[in-house]
Amino acid sequence: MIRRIAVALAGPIVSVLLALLVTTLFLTFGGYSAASAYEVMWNYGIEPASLVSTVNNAVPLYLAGVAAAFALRMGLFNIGVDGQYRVAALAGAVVAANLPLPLWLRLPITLLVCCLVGALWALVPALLKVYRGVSEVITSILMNAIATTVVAILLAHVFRSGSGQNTGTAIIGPDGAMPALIDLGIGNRTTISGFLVVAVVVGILFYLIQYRTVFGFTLQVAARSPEAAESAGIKVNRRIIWAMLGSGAIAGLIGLPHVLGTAFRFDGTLPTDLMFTGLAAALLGRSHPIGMAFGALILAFVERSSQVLGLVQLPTEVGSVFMAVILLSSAVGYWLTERADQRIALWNAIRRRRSAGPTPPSPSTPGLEAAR
Amino acid sequence: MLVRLTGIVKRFGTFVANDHIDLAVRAGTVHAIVGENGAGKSTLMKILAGEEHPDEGTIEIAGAPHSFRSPRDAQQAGIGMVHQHFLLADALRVWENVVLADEPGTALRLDSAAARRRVGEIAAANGFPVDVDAVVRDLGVGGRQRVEILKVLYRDARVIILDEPTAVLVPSEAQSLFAAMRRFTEAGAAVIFISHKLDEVLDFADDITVIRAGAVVGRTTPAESSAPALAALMVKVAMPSVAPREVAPGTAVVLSAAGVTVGDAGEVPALDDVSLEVHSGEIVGVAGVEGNGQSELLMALLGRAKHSGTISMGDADITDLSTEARRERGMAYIPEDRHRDGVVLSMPLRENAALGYHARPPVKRGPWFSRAGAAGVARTIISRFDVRGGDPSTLASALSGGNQQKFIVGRELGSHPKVLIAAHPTRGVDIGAQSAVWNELTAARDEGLGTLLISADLDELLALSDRLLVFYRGRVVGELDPKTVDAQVLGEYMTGVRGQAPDAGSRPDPEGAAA
Amino acid sequence: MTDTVETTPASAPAAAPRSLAPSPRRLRAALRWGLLGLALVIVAQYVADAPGISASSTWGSALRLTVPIAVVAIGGLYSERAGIINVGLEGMMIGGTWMAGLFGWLWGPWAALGGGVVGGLVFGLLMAVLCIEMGLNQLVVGVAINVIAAALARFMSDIVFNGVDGGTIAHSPRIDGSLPVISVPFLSGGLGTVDLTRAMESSGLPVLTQIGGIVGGLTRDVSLAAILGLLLIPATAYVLWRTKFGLRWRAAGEQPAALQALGGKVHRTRYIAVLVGSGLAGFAGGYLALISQAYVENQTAGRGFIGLATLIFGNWMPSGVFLGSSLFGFSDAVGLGRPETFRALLFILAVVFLLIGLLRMYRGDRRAGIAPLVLGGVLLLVFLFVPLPTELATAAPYLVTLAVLVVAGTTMRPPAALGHLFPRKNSRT
Amino acid sequence: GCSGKTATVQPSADADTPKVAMLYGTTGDFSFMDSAYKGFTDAQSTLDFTPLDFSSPNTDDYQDRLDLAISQGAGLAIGIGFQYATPMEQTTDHPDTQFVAVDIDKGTEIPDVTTISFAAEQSSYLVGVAAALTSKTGHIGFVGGVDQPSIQNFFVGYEAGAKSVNPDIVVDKTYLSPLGDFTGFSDPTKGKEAAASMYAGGADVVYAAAGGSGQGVYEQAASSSTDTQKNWAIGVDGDVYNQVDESIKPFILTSAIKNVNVAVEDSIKAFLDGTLEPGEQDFDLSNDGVGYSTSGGFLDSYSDQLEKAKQAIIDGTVTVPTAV
Ligand SMILES: Nc1ncnc2c1ncn2[C@@H]1O[C@H](COP(=O)(O)OP(=O)(O)OP(=O)(O)O)[C@@H](O)[C@H]1O
Ligand SMILES: Nc1ncnc2c1ncn2[C@@H]1O[C@H](COP(=O)(O)OP(=O)(O)OP(=O)(O)O)[C@@H](O)[C@H]1O
Ligand SMILES: [Mg+2]
Ligand SMILES: [Mg+2]
Repeated sequence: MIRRIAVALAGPIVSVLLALLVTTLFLTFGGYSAASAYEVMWNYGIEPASLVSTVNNAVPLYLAGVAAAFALRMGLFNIGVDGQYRVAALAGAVVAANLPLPLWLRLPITLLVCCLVGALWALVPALLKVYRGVSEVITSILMNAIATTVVAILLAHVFRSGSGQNTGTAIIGPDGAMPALIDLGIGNRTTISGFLVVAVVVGILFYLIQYRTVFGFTLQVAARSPEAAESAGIKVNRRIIWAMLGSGAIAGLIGLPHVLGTAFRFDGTLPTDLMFTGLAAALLGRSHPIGMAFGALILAFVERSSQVLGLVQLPTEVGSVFMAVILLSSAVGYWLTERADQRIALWNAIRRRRSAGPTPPSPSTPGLEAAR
Repeated sequence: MLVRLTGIVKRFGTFVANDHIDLAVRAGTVHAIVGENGAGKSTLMKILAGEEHPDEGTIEIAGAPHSFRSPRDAQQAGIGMVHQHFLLADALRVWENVVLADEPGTALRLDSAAARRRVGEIAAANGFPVDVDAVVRDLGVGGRQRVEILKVLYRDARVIILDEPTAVLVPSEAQSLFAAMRRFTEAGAAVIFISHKLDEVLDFADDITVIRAGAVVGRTTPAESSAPALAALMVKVAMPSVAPREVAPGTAVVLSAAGVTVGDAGEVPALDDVSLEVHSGEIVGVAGVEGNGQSELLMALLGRAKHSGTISMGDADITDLSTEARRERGMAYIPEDRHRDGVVLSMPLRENAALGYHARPPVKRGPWFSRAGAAGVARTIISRFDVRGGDPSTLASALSGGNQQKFIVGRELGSHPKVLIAAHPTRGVDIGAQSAVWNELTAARDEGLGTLLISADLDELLALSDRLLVFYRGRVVGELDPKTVDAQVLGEYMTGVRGQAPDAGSRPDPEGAAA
Repeated sequence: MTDTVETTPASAPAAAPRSLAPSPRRLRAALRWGLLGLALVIVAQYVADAPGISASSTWGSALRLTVPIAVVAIGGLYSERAGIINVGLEGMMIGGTWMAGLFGWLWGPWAALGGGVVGGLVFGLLMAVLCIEMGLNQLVVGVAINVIAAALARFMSDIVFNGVDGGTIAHSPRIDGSLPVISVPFLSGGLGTVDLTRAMESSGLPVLTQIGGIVGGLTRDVSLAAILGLLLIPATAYVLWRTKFGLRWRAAGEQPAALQALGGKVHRTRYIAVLVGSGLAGFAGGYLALISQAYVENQTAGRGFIGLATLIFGNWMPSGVFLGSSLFGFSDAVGLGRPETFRALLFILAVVFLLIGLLRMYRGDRRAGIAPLVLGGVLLLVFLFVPLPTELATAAPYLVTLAVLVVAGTTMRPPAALGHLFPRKNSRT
Repeated sequence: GCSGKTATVQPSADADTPKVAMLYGTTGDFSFMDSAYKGFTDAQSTLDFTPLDFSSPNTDDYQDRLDLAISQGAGLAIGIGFQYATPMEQTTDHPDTQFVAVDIDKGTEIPDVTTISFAAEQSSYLVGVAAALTSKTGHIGFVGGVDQPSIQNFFVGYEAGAKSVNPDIVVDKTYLSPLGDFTGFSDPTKGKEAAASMYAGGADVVYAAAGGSGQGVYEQAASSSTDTQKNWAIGVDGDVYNQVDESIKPFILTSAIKNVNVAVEDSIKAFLDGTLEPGEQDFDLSNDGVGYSTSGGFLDSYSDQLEKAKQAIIDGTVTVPTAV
C-alpha cells in the first residue's frame, strides 16, 4: 500500500524534475541563466494573485482534460474538442446575453445549452464512425476546421453586436455571467470563479460515471474488447455514440469560463488551442479525475508564472517549452517509476520466498500485478 | 538423438515454469508431450524454438550444443515451431506470411514470382491444398494451420514442433495433419507435438513425455501405456466420463429456431433455413466441420447477426430482441473463441465475472456497478469450478487458457440460465478440467437446463448429447442418435457424403437421417 | 459484429494488389472517369460562369497545395504501416520548416530541403526512442511532439534568427534562390519550345480552353521539389509491395510477433519506418519554407493534421493518400480563388453525388444510394438558390472531404497492430 | 500596488527612471507588431526610462499582462491592439499607472486611458488610387489575412480609392482564413496561391493586408511577372520595400503605412514630459499618422494625383468609407 502511494507520487515528481532538467539544458544552450528564470517564475507564481489566476485558468484545462479522457476511456481519440467548445461557447454567449431570465435560471440553461451544442458537434464524428466506419480522428479534424468557419459566419452575419474592430457577441450583463465563488480579498483580482464548482462537479460526475456505474463498466468493456462486449449484450456502436456525446458535452463547457468570466462575450480573444493543453493535463493525470486536476494546476501555474519572464529579458517561450517537455517527461517519469517499482516488487518477492523457504509456485507473478 | 534437452530451467520472476527438464527426441519419430494446463509444455517448446532463453540447461541438436539467441538461430539449426495461437499477419497473403524475413530476391527487389513458386511447390509436395495468393484473413483454422506449417517447412526444419495442433481441428482435418506428420518423419524429421487428447497421442506418437508442474514425471510409449495411466500421471483425477443419465429430458421447448437464414443477399447463405428445438433438460449436439454455419448459428441465436426466420425462447418470440434482452431472459453463452468473445484479457476476474451479467444484481445496484458484488461472483466461480492461479483481482490474461475456460463455463452456468449455448466448452482444457466441465454440464442438464452444444470434439458430442444434429453447408443434414451412431457414418454426414437430400435440412427428420 | 457498417470499396482494399502497374481494365475505368470529370468541369465552368475552375492557375495551385499534404501523409504512412501511430506529424513538419529556414538561409534552397528532412528526423528520433524503445503511449508522444515542436521553434528562433538581418522571432532570414521549375517541352513551353497549352487556354474555344488550362496548370513551372514530393508516392508503393523491406515493414504493423518469430527485426524495421516517415514530414515542411522562401512561424497551419486525416482517408494506401491529398489540394485552390469558382466546384460535387446515387439505385443498392442522392440534391439546391457566404470558401477542402466521406464511407482497415506495444524482451505481445 | 519582489524581478532596472511597459503579441509579423516594437526600442535609445517588455502569443491573457504591468510598478502601460480596450476599461484602480491603448476604434472613449486610432482606410484609399493608376489591365486584387473588420477596413478604403480613379475597375478580394482563425496571418503558402490566382485572372496589382502571409504575395508578384506583363504588390503597415529581398523590391509598388512606431514613441515621450493626457488621439493623413510609401520611386509619375487625393481627404472633401 505504501509502495502504491509512493509510486503514485513518484511519477509526477520525477516528471517535473525531468522537465526542469530538459528546460534547463535548453536555457543554458540559449545562453540564459536557468536558475534566475526559475526563481523569477516561482516568485511570481506564488503571489496570491497568481495562485488565484492559476486556479481559475486550470478550470478550462481540467474540463478539456476530462473531455478528452471521457472519450479516451472508450478508446476514442476526440481530437475535435477545439471545434466543440468553439461552437458551444458561441451558443453559450448568445444565450447568456439574451435569455430574459434571472441568473439562477439563466446560468444553468447556458451550461446546458453549451453541453448540448458540444455534444451535437461531437455527434457527427460518432455517427460517421458507427454508420460509415470512418475513423473519428479524421472527422474530428475536419469538424474543427468547419467549426471555425461556421462560427465565423454566424458571428459575422448573425450574432455580431456593436461595431468597430471588436467582433464579439452582445455583452453579457451580471445577470448572465458566472458569479465569483469567493473573493479572497488579498489584493487585486483574487476572486475565484464559480466555474471551480462546475469543474469539481464535472470531475465527480466523470468519476462516478466512468468508475462507478454499470454504464462506465460497459464503456470499458466495449473499449477493450468489442467482440466480448457484443457477446455480453453491450452494443458497442451505442457506446461509441454515448462516449462521444459525453466527451462533446464536457467539451462544450471549456470555453465558458472565458466567455462568462473574462470577456463577457464571445469574441476573438477566446483561446483556440485548449484541447492540447487539456490533453496534456489528462495525460499528466493519467486520465484520473484527481490526477488530471493536479495536471491542470501544474500547467496553469507554469503558464501564469512564465508571463513574467519578459521582464528579465528571458524568452517567455520558456513557459511553453517547459509545458511541452513536462508532457513528455510525465510519460517518461511514469515509465521510470514503474520499472523501478517492478524491480522492487521482484526483489521483495524473492526475499520473501527465501525467508519463507520453498513454497508451491504461485502462477501470478508480482511483476504483472504492479504493471497495472 | 536429434534433439536433447538437459536440465532446462525457466523462471518467470519467482515462478518456475520448467524445473530441470530432460527431453530426448529421436529422428524419424513423433514425440508427444502431455501435461495439465500450465504444466510448462509451451514454455519448454519456446525454449527449444529460441523464443525464450533457459535460465539453466543445455540444448543439443544432432549432438552439437546450441545456445539460441533468437528464433532465427533455432531456425538455422533446423527447428520450427507452430504456435498454439497462430502467429499470422491477417492482411498479408499466404506466400507473404510464409517467406517473411527469408525472402528470395535482392535488397531492392523481392522476387515474388520465385517466392510464390517455392511456396506452391512445398505445399504440393506435402499434400497441402492452399492458394498461395489467398489473404490469410479469409482462411479457416485448418488453412491457417497449414500456413503455419508451411512456414516451418519453407525453412527446412528437421524438428517440427506443433503446440496443441489439433485443439482447433475437426477430425478429418486432424487426420490429414497426422498423415502429413507421418510424411515428415518418414523424410527423417522429428515431430514434437503437444496435445490434451490422449487417444490421438496414443494413436500417433512414438514416444510420450509427461510433464507436471514444470517437471518430467514420466516417459513412456503408446505400447506401454494407456489413457487412464497417462491421465493418472498428469493429474490426480480419473479420465473424464459421463454417467448414464437418470433424469429424463423435459418436454417443454426452451429454445427453438424456425427457418433461420443468415447471409448477404445474392450470395449462398452461410446458414440456410435451419430449424431446431432444444427441450428443457436436454443437450442437443451440433456436429460439423468448422465453417459450415455453426458460427452463424451462434451469432443468430445470440442476436448478433441479422437473419430471417424466427427464434423463440419458450413461448416468447425473441427474434427482435437484443443480445442483452436475450441474456436477461436466461440465455447463457460459452463462446467459440474465449480470447475474443469470452473474457476481456486486460480486466481482472472480478470485472470478467460481471461480463454479460452486468445488468442484474448482485453486480448492478441501481445505476452503480458493485465491485463487491462482482468480486463475490468471481470468488464463487473460482471456488466452485476450481479455477486455479488467481483471485478476483487477477487479470484474466494471467490465467492459463484452460483456467480461463473454466472461469467462463463457471460464469455462464452460475447464472442459473434456462438455455445454454455452448461452443467448444472444453477446448484447450486439460482432462482434469474437462471432466469438471462435463460434470457441471450434466448436473445443470439434470436440473432442467436446455443446452445447445457445438463442439469439434466428437467424443465430447457423443458423450454429452441426447440428440445430434449434423451441419453441412449451412444446413442440418441429419439428426442422429449419439448412442447408436458410429463414427464412420457421422463422418460421412459431416463431409457431405450422406444426407444431401434436397430438403433434409429443413426439418429434423430422425428416421430418414439415421437410415 | 457491426452489421451497420457499410462496405463500399471506395478505396481499394488494404491487401497488396497483384501488380503495381494499373491493369487495362483499371486504365479504361480511369480514362472513363477522367473524361467524365473533364466534361463536368467544362459544364460547370459555363453553368457557374467560372473560368477559374479550369484555369491553369487553379490547377497549378492545386498541384502545389497538394504536395505538402501528400508528402506529410506519406510520412505518416511510413510509421503507421509499421504499427506506430503518428499524431506528431504536425510537429515534425514544424521541425522541417524551421530547419529548412536555417539551412536555406545559410546554404540555399537545396540545403533547405535537406534541412527540412533533418528537422523532421530530430522529432522522428525522439518518437522512435520513446515509442519503440521505451514503449510509451504513442498518442502521448505524438501530442507532445506537436507541442514541443511549436514551442521549440519559437524559442530557437529567438536565439538563432532574432536580431539577424531579415530574421525575427517568427521568421528566418530569407532563403535566397529557389529550386528550378520545370515545364514540359512543347506542351507547356519547357526548354524554350512553344507553349501549346497556353495557346489552347487563351484560344477561348470550348473544350480546348479547358484542356489547355488543366494540362497547362499541371505541367507548367512545376517546382523540382513538387516533383520530388509526388514521386514519393509511387516510390513508396514500390517499397511497400515490391521489396523485402516492404514485406517486413507491413508485417511489423500487422503482426510484429510473426515477424519476430521468423527472425525478423521488428524494432529495427519500426525504427527505419518512423525515421523515414519523420524525414518525409520534415521534407513537407521544407517544401512550405521554400514556397515562402523563409521559415514563418505557424506556416504549417495544421497541414500535419490534414495529412493524418488524408492518410486515414486513403486507408493507409499510397494511392489513397494521393487521391485524398489531391482532393484536398484542389478544393483548397478553388477556395482561394474567386467565389464563382467555388460555386462551380459545388456544382461538380452535386452532379457527381447525384450520379453515384443514381448508379447505386440502379444497381439495386437502395440504402447506399440515398445518402449521395440527398447530399447531391441539397448541394444542387444550394448552388441554384442560396447565396453563399464568402467565408465558406475557406472551409472548402474540409467540407468537400467530409462530404466525400459521408458518401463513400470507407470501411477503414488500419494496420492490425497499429498502436500496439511491442516490448523488447517478450516474444509475444 | 507595487510589490516588494520587483527588485529581484528587475535586475537590470535603474530604480530611479520611470518604468514603461509595452504589452503586445509577438513580433515578427513584418507589420503592425514589428512597427510597435520598433517604436518601443527607438524610444529606449533616445529616452531615459526602464522598459518592461510583455510579449505573449496567447489571445486570452491581456488582463493578466495588464495586471502584471501595474504590479511591477509601470508608470505607463502601452497596450498594442484593440483587445486592450476592455481590460483597461475594467482596471479602475491604478493611481500610479497611465494607460495608452494603441489601434483603438476611432471614437472610443475610455476613462483615464489615452486611446490612439489609425485611419487605415485613408492610407488604403491612397494605395488604391496608386493601384488603379498603375494597373494596365483595369483589374486589381486584395489579399486579406483574416476576414475581420480591421482587415475589411483596408479593403473598403482600397476599393474606394481605386474606384475614384477608375469606376469600372475590377477588384478581386480573398481572405485567407475566416474570422477567429488567425492562421491567415502566417500562411505564406496560401497567400502566394491566392495572389497567383489573381494575377493569372488578369489582376496586375495586388494589395496584401495579410501579415506574414503577405510574403507569399510579394514573392508571387515577382515570380509571376513576365517580359510582357509586370505584376505589382502593395505592402501594408510598414514600408515593405525596405524589408524584402533585393530581387523583389522592383515589384513592390508602395506600402500603406501606419505609423504605430511614431504613436508609441510619442506616447512615451509625452509620458516622460508629463504631458500625456487621457483621451482620444487620431492618427490619420492630416498628422502623417498614416500614409503611403514612395520607396523605389515607382509612383513618381503619379505623385500629383496622389497628393491631390491626400489633400482632398485631409480637407474633408472626400470621406473615405470605413468597415469598423
Ligand atoms: N512470459 C511469462 N511470464 C510469466 N509467467 C509465464 C510466462 N509464460 C508462461 N508463464 C507461466 O508458466 C506456466 C507454464 O506455462 P505454459 O504455457 O508452458 O503451460 P502449458 O503447459 O503450455 O499450458 P496449456 O496446456 O494451458 O497450454 C504458466 O502457469 C504460466 O502462467
Ligand atoms: N506475461 C505473462 N505473465 C503471466 N502469464 C503469462 C504471461 N504471458 C503468458 N502467460 C501465460 O502463459 C501461458 C502460455 O501462454 P501461451 O500463449 O502459450 O498460451 P497457452 O497457455 O498455451 O494458452 P491456451 O491454453 O489458451 O491455448 C498462458 O497460460 C498465458 O496465460
Ligand atoms: Mg500451452
Ligand atoms: Mg493451452
